[in-house]
Parts: sequence; structure tokens; C-alpha cells
Amino acid sequence: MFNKVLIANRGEIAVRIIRACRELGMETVAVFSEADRHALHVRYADEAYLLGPAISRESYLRGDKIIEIALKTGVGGIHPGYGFLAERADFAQAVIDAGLAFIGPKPSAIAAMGDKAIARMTVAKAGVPVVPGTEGEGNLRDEDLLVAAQQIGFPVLIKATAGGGGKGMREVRELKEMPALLTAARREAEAAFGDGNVYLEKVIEGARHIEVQIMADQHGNVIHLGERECSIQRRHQKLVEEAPSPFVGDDEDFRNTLGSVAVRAAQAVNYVNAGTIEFLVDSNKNFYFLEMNTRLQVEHPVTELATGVDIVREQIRISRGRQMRLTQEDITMKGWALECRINAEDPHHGFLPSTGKITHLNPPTGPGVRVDTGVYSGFSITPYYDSLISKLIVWGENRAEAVLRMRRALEEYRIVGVSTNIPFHQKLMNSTRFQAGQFDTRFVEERFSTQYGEEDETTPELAAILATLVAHESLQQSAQIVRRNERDTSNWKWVGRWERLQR
Amino acid sequence: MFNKVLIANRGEIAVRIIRACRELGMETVAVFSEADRHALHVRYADEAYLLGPAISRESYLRGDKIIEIALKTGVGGIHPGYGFLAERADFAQAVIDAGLAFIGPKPSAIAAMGDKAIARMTVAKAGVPVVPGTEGEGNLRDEDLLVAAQQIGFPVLIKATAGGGGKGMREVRELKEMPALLTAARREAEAAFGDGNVYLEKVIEGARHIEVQIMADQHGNVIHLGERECSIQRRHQKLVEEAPSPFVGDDEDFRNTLGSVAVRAAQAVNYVNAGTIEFLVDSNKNFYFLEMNTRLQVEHPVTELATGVDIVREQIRISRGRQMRLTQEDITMKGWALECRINAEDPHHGFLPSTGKITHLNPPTGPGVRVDTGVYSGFSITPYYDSLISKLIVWGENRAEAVLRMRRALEEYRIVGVSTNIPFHQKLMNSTRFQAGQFDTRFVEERFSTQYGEEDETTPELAAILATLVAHESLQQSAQIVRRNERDTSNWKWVGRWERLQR
Amino acid sequence: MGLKYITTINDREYLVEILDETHVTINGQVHLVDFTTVSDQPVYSILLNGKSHEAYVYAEENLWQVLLRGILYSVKVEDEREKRLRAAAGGNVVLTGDTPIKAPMPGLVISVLVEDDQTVSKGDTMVVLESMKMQNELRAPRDGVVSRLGVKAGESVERHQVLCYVGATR
Amino acid sequence: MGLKYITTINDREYLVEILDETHVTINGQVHLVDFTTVSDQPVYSILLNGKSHEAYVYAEENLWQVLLRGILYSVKVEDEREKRLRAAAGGNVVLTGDTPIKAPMPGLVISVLVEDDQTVSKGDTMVVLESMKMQNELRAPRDGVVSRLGVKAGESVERHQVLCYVGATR
Repeated sequence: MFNKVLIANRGEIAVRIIRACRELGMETVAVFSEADRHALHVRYADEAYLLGPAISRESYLRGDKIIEIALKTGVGGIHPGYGFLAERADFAQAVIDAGLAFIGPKPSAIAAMGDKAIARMTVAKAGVPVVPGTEGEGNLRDEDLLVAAQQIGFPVLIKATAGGGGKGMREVRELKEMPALLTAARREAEAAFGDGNVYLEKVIEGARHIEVQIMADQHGNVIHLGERECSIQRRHQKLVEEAPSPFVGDDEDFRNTLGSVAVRAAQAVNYVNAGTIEFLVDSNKNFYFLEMNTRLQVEHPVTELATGVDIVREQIRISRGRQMRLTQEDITMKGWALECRINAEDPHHGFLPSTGKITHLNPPTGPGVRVDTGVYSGFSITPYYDSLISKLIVWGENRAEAVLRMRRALEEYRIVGVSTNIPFHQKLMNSTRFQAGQFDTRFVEERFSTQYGEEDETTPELAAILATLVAHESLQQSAQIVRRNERDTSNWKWVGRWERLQR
Repeated sequence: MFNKVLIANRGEIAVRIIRACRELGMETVAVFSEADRHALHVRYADEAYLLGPAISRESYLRGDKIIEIALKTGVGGIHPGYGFLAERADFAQAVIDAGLAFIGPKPSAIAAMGDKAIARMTVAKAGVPVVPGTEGEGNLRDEDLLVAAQQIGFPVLIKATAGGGGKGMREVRELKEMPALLTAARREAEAAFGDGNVYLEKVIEGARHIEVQIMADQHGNVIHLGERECSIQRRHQKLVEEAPSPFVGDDEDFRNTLGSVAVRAAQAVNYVNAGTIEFLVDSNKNFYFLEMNTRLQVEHPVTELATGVDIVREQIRISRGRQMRLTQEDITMKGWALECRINAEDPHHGFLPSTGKITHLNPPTGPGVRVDTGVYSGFSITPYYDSLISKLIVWGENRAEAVLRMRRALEEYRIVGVSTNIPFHQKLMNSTRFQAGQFDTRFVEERFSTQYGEEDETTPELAAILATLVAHESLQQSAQIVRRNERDTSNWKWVGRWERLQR
Repeated sequence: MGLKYITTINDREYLVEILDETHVTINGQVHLVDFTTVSDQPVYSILLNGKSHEAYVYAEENLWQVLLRGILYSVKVEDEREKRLRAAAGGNVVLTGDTPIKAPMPGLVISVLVEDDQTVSKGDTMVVLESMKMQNELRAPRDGVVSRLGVKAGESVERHQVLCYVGATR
Repeated sequence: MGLKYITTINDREYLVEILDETHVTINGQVHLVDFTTVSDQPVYSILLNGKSHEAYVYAEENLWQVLLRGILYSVKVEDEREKRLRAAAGGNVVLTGDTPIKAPMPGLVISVLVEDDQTVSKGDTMVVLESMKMQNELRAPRDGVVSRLGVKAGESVERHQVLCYVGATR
């Protein structure tokens, strides 16, 4: 059983994993790019080695180098975190071939779930409902798609096979508009990806994104840790997550159904370690398999706070061959956990990325507040990696208390030097629809305005006073500088005169 | 029922209470001294008012001014925190007379427990064991004390009636040395307090300080939240607290005995709100009432983390007249909580206070870590108030995990600009006796060395390299400054020459 | 006598007068103010008639940006004399000449789809930037001709850096 | 050729040579080093042969103080030339003259129990300081006469401020 782990990642998740190892009494090895010498994971690890230049493909994606460092430093396992190499079956295989433990699922499970068509087929075979559509049925012609659309039922979504990021995507509400939309979608997909192939997917109206955390050990035990809701998204990026789901609420039967279906999906690929089954759920509690993330999720802390299970520690135990200490009966959700992803982006300027040096940072602390972060005061945010700089997670006895606690924590959070989306979260926590749990995956984009107009009267007055006081102070200071310069100048003149007198 | 609270305190506890109010959706009013304009409690409260100069008696002890502000701002209750006015029955009475809620016990309970002799008598009458001794029996002559000592049994402690801080204190191990020690103790007490009266107290050998948190509402319900152990002390100052107590351990019977005795003590004075009964416990599990703290304790968070009860929130609910939602059956301790008090004092120079501006601060974060603090990067620590600047509290599934987590959190904690006792805590967490739970109230002073010698060989080498690199860098920089000055000088000369040429 | 400022938020004007260290008036109403900076940062703590508020205030593009409880206000502050001068000069300045295309975010130039002297139509994609795995397409704000193109693919750019200009057809 | 230093901790000497940006030797053994300051603070991160350590390093009373994993090391760093000069000058400096009584902590003077020209015995309490509710009695370090008493009750003092001197009986 190994006692030393290499963390093949950076940022908050690398710090998170280092902490788990340290709390298990295990040694840690960090790897870093040239842009990350000052990163927290380098500072907190027992050992740290340079991988290469800032660009990911020359550093954090260099699986070969990482395995080389792992062998040189004598670690027993590699934790990939999320992103980068986490869902690369070939990397997982290479780690195993090097005689090391890959702290994650088997390469075969990663591969099976990584190919969307195979994933859909596999889980469907295990009796798990999938979103109706033609994905994985090969490249169909327009005629076939028109027939298929009628079978699926409108509205349907046309999606690019090679796609992502909304490119080549069209929503079709009735048959007659479909031919034109197909042409447009294919043209856009061709332009964006050099591949004009498209597939159809049923539009789940008012869909909520609900996912189930599962854990499986090497001894055949598979359990689920309940659900998380992640419907608060912007451009398919999750922004806020919670456990339990306000939509599932007190419906324990539905919770158990989702949970056991998720366990079945995991079992279908002989899954080991932590994983997540994502579902789309419609307003009638019909649910459809979306995908499986064969790794630790960004939002795992909400499940940790709601269930009391330390998922990362469990991951390491499992990969050391231990039997899970927990059975399904031990898992209960208590209270409510919320997570806000704090991104270095400017909510007042189209959520564009923001980089620079953090000149001041004061994180919220106190009861029920957890901050997972990889940054600190004095650290520079570079444009090379993703914009997630911190996760603010709170726990409350119930959802209302969790929301109140999140509000006070957001208010306390001070980050100066880069823009963050904290103002977005503050506004969201104040929204009555969010507070009531009434939202779907389109809520942020369609119903949540980032225009700020509905504030009370006194706030603009206060802003006016503040701006005037700061402007006034700045004027006074520049006046002082001018005065000082005047004196300096006259001094200089005086010296000049004095020098002339000397000659 | 009121919705606005004035917090008559400063520092971490004021921030703690403001947070609780905010999480209940209540408004807060802070008060502050001239030294505290930049304090976190002023920044976090909804309103803040100046009390007066830095010295406590002209600011935080000005009960009259505080009540005046409370009335002016329309608050419904005043929370006194700990220290300052928290245990002043006259202040509590004045608050009530002003028509406001005092968020704490009734003045009569504060008064009863504030007078040690009355407190001992009251609880003894209720069947609670007290430390055998003559306190409260009036000023006895030497002859009477010699008789009493034999009844109590040696060793006994001679203590000054007017005393405190160890002045006029003598330990007597046998009768024959007692007369001389009595004379010495009286002389020292006379010199220190102008009062030569002394009393006797049985020495509890190998005593551990174990206290029980109790909560009582206005409807006659009294419960306890289990025990805390606070045996890690230095000069009667608690430094580390934990819940549960490693000494009580799995002995549920003993836990329940302590708990029900504590409840009885509270009932003896018709106690309402949160309070703590302190016991000395000897190695045979004999326990003796020490005193009751009729207020919130510094170390309340360990009980919060072990029981899941938010004590401050409960305090406010109780003072609003609500019935407690918890019964004794609802209270169970889960896992283990540890607290380290982070003081601005220098463990390498006799634990003397340290003041100054915090130039950099990076608190530990992540799973299972809570920081309660009133300071931040850029804040100045002044000499006017006590040295507690932060409480680092961790939770673990068991004591060993909590200790490991505390170690990693202490390692992460960076405070630059003032000295802190973090190094003391780091050393303590590494001590095998502490890890094994083998300590009593004299452990730190008698058995715990702050001399650092037993480290491995490589650490001094590393220190040597670090110091040399920093010294080298600093030499290089001063050399550069010299070079730059040289150039500046020659520039200046050159300009001079140029000016001459112009003439 | 205090200093008078005309402060504008969303076309609404406030007359703010700074009476002394602890008093200001806004539209004639007097307020008690205790104002200080926090940690030597552009973070300000204000006690306004006892109410405690905190804001991040910084200058950007001739305006003061006030981030207050999650809301960003762009505020123009002018002293009376300035305001009179501006009024005398009359109206807004009409934009003329070439339009600079500025990077809206720091990042890497992924591709440059135009070259100098090329004619573009409003909405044409000119440059693609990437930062933090997010791509951003910069489009022509008007019809015109590209000039002074200063970047190529693979380069890094700062926020607000001018990448090229689009001017009137020559 | 690198720069050589003689570095002393608790009377133990280490010969440290700085070879280049990434290599040092200590007592002849070569180490790979990656050394940097954190947040522009006297906090240093070092990767020594890959092992990551962090320390707070600052100068105090002609020594370098290194706070490393909770342990404080007082370190003397001399370059070879300095060391030779010191050796040539020979031995330690013998303390002569009046002994300054310095405040061991910042705080308020609670009481001053001596006056100028008063004779004190070693161990006599001279001044009582208070800081953070903790009182500290400053005692005479030797027999002698008090001179240049510079504080009175109620005043604030800084750490290391000289409060008075104790000198040979005149």
C-alpha cells in the first residue's frame, strides 16, 4: 500500500488533494508549469517539479513527463484531479503500465464513458433512460433525420457531431422549419469544425441538471452519495451547485430511484472509484442519462458537506485497495450545502476573463463556511488556465439558512486586483426565484438579468457620495504633489542660484 | 420579538455574533473605540458607532454609552460577547431597565455565580461537589487554617483572598512546613493587593480542566451539550480546547454524570441562556466544581463542531423568548473538534505580546477547517486589548484525524508582521504526549519544553541555506543600490557639466 | 466654505458638497460621514450617519467605478468649474477618424482574419482571442478599411491593447 | 567562481557556497535550488532538490532569523572576508559602561518604581509595562545606579525602546 501520491493537476483541486493526502499522513509530489512556480500547490506539497512552459500541452498535459517524475520520486499513485489528463484512458493505462496506481476508474471505464455513443448504448442496455436522439447512430442524411425527428417528437435540437460550445446547434419547434435549419446547422458546423455532420436530440423543456455522486471500491461495492443540482449554468458552465436538489426535495422515492439508476449505470462499466452520473430531469420527474464523468467533480464539496463523507480521502483509500467503510445505509443527507464558483471574470463586461495580480484578498471565514482555493494575496492570475480561482461552499441547517449564510460570505469576500463573478452570485442569492428553487438550466441566460436597475433609491446616492469622496481625496493628493513639486522646483532654482553664486 | 442587535464587544467574538445575526436575517449595530475604526466588526456590521478612546474603560466598558446607542438605534437586544461587560450583573440589569433584552442570563444568576463563595455554596447545596477548601468561610486565622488543612488533607494550596495571577499562592505538602509558608503567602498578598487574607484549597493532583456547555431557555428547559477539555493552559490561560475530552473518552456514564451535574448547577441559579460549568477532574474521575462562566466562552466552537449546534444562534433565539428546538436526546457528539487560540505573542521570547501591522495574512482553508477572527491583511494589532487574534478550529472523524488536520492547517497559516504562537501549537501537535491525550493542566508549564533541539539533522542545514540565500540576495541588492547611486552621481555630474557648457 | 461637485450616475445629477472632514451634503441634505481606506487598497469603508458600507472604488476611462454590494456604478465627478467649462464648450464630442479595435480581455491571439488595407463590413470577425480556455471573436464595429494591424497569431495581448484600426474607406 | 559564506547556527558552522542561480553547496555537497520570495513578503519558498519548504526569514540584531516549520533559528551569515577580519580583531567584545533597560514588548508604562541616581540591586523591579492585559515587570539586570530615565507612568513605549540605564555606582 503506497504512502506517496503525485498530483497531476494545479489550482484549487491540486491543493484539495494535497490536503487530503496530508490528513492521511501521506507524502505529496506536485508538478507545475513555468507560470505556476508561485502557485499554492507548489508551496503546500512536500516536493514539486517543473514540467515545462505555461501552455498546458507542454506542461500539465505531458503525461510522459509526469509518469517519469512519479517513478523518479517513488510515488505509489497518481491523482489526476479534474480536467487535463483526468479522463484520458491512455494516460490512465500508461500510469498502470508504469506499475503505479491511477487514483480513478479503470481505463476501460473511462474509455466506455468517454465515447458518448458507447456510453448511451451501455447505460441504455442496463435499463437507464437516455435522452431520445440519434447520437451514436452514425452520420444520417437529412431525409433520415426528418423521419427520426418525428419519432422523437418536437421540439428537437440539431447538434454538431464534432461540436461543442453551441456551434452548429439549432432548436427545431416544428417539422416545416426543419430543412432550412438543418442546412444552416450543417454549414455552421462545417465552418467551425470542418465536419458538417449533425445529430438530433430531444429538447427537454424546463430541464434541470441533477447528478448523482457514486463511489465504488475494488471489491464490488457500489454506493451513491445522493444527488446534486447544478442547473445554474451559463453557456453550459456550472456556476452554482447544491446538495440536495431543491427539485428532488423531500421526495425520497425519487432520490432513491435516481441513486439506484446511477449505481446501475456505474455497474454497467464495472466502475471503480468516484464518479458522477449526470441526468436531465423534466418537470414531470422524467429523467434521462446525459453523461458520466469518470473523475472527481469540481462540485464534490457540496456532497461532502451534506453527507459528511470526505470523497477525496475515500478515493485514495479505494485506490489503495481498501474496502469502503460505508454502506448505502450509512449515507444520509443532513442540512443543505451550496457552492458558488468564483471565477476570474468580469460580470459587468460580458463575463470576459480577467487576469492580473491579486493585491488584496480576504476570504470569508466563520461557522459553516468552506473555501477551496489555489490563490492568495500576491498571486498572479494568468490567462493560461481556466478562470476558476476559488470555490465558496457553505452549509446550513436548511436551504434558507444556507442561502443567508452564502449571502453573508459573499459580502465578506474581498478580492482586489482581478475582477470576479462575486457580484453575479450576490445578485443570484438575492433573486426570489433562486431562493424559491424555481429555475432550470436556462434560468441564468433567459430569465436572470445582469442589468442592475431595481435597487432601492439610496444606493445610487451612496455611490455618488463614495465616488465624490474618492475623487476629492485624489484631487487633494495631486494638489499636494503639485505643491511639493513647486517647492522642489524652487529648491532646485535656489540651488542653481546658489551654485552660480559659488562660481 | 426584536430584529436588531447591538454587539457590545470587539475582535473575533464581535464578528462571530454579527455573522450569527446576519444568518438569522437580523440587523447589527457595532460599537468601537478610537483604536478600532478599521476593525472587522465595524466593517461587517450594518451600523457602527464610536464609543471613545482606546482604553477599555473609556470605550468598551462604558455601559451607559452603549445603552444610549442601543436606544438611539432602536435595537431590541444587546449581546455582550465575553470579557468586558459580559459578566457584570449591573450592566445586565441596566440593559433590562432600558427595556432591552440582555442576550445572556438574568442579572441574579450572573451575581450569584460571580461571587465565588456564594457560587460554591449554591452549587454545593444542589449536591454538586466543590473543590474542598475554606473559600467563602471568611478570613480565618493561622490556627484555624492549620486545623482546616488537616481536615482537607495535604497537599493544599494557600491562595490570596484578594488575589489572582499566582501572587500570594503557596503549595503546602505537609503540616510542618505550613506556618512558614502561611507567613510568606500573607506577606506577598499584602504587598501585591494590600490585603493579607488567604484561604485554603485542596490540590487536585494531575487535574484536568473539563467543562460542560449548558443551554437553558426561558421556559424551564435546561440541556447540556457535552464536555470540552481545556487542560492545555499556560499561566491559567487556555491555549487549546477540544470536544469531546480525551480523558472522558468513551465513558458515556461519566459524560452523562458530568452533564447532569452541570444542569443541576445551572438550575440552582435559575439559569437562562448559554453558560459553562467548569470542573477540575482528578485521575480517578473525581470531579469538583470550579466556577460557572455566565456567558459565551471563547472555546464554544469546538462544541458547535462536535454537536452541530450553533450556540450563538441558539442564544439569540432564547433571548427572543423562543423555546429551544433541541432536547437532551437530540444532542450527540460526532467526531472530534480541536481549537488552537492564535495569540499575538512571541513564543520564542517568553510569549511576550507582539503588536504591529499585519502585512500579509493567508488563513488555512479547505475541508474541516474553521477560522474565527477579527483581523485581516493590513490591520494593525494594538496593545490595548487581549492578544487573541484568531481561533483555528478543525473537525475530524476522530481525534487522530483532527490532530493531523490541525497540523496541516497550522502549517498553511501565514501571518506576517506580528509574532504569533502558531509555532507553539505546531510543536504541541507534534508532541506524542499530546497526541496520546496524556496531559493535565500543568503539562505546558512543567513538561512541555519550548526549547527546540530534538529536530532531525537536515532542518538546521536547510535553515543555514535559507539564511545564506536571503543574506546573499540582500547583499546583491545593496550593491545594486550603490551602483545605481554611483551612476546617479555621475549623471548629476554630467548634467552639471552639460549645464556649464550651456552657459 | 466646502468644495462642490456635480456627480452623475446614469444621467442623474447629484450636487455633492464636502463641508469638512466629517460632513457632506448631497442635494442639500447634510450627512455625517466617517470615511477611510482599508489595507491601503482602493477599498473604502464609510460610516454614513452610522450606517457601515464598504465599496471598491477605482478610476477607469475618466469615470469612477463604484462596486457596492455587487452593483457596479459608473460615476462622473466634476467640480463646478469643470462642469461650467464643459457646458461652455457645448455638447458631446463627435467621434471622428479611425476606430481603434481594442482587446476586451487579456489573452493570446489565436488567429488574425484580416490584413492591413483590407475592406471589412460591420460584424466581420477580425481577430480571435483566447484567455482561460474561452475564445472571443472581435468583430468590425463599422464598415471600413483595416489599418495599423499590430498583432499576429500566437502573441499575447493586454486588456485594452489596440490591435488595429478600422477607418473610412480611402 | 561562486560566493562563499560561513553560516553559523548554535555554534555550528556551515560553509555555504552559491554557485549560480540554481546551485548551492553546503559543506561541499551540491544542491539543486529554486528559491523565490512569496507575495513580496519576507516569506521564502525554496525547492531544494525538489523538496518544497517555506520559511519566514528576517534580520534582527545582526542575525538572520529563520522561522521554519515552527522552529526559530538564529543564524549568523558572514562572507569569508568578513569572517577573517573578525578573527583578526580577536575574541568577543567585552560589555562596558551602562546597561540599557529595553522594553521587551510594546505597551503602556503602568508604573515607574525608580528615579534617576537611585541605587538598585540586581532583581529589583524598575518599571511595570502592560500590553494586551499582560503585565511585565522589568527588573535590574545588575547592581548599580539608574540614569537617563526616559519614561513615566501612562506613556506608551515601543518594543526595544530604551527606558533607562543601570550603570556602575558612582
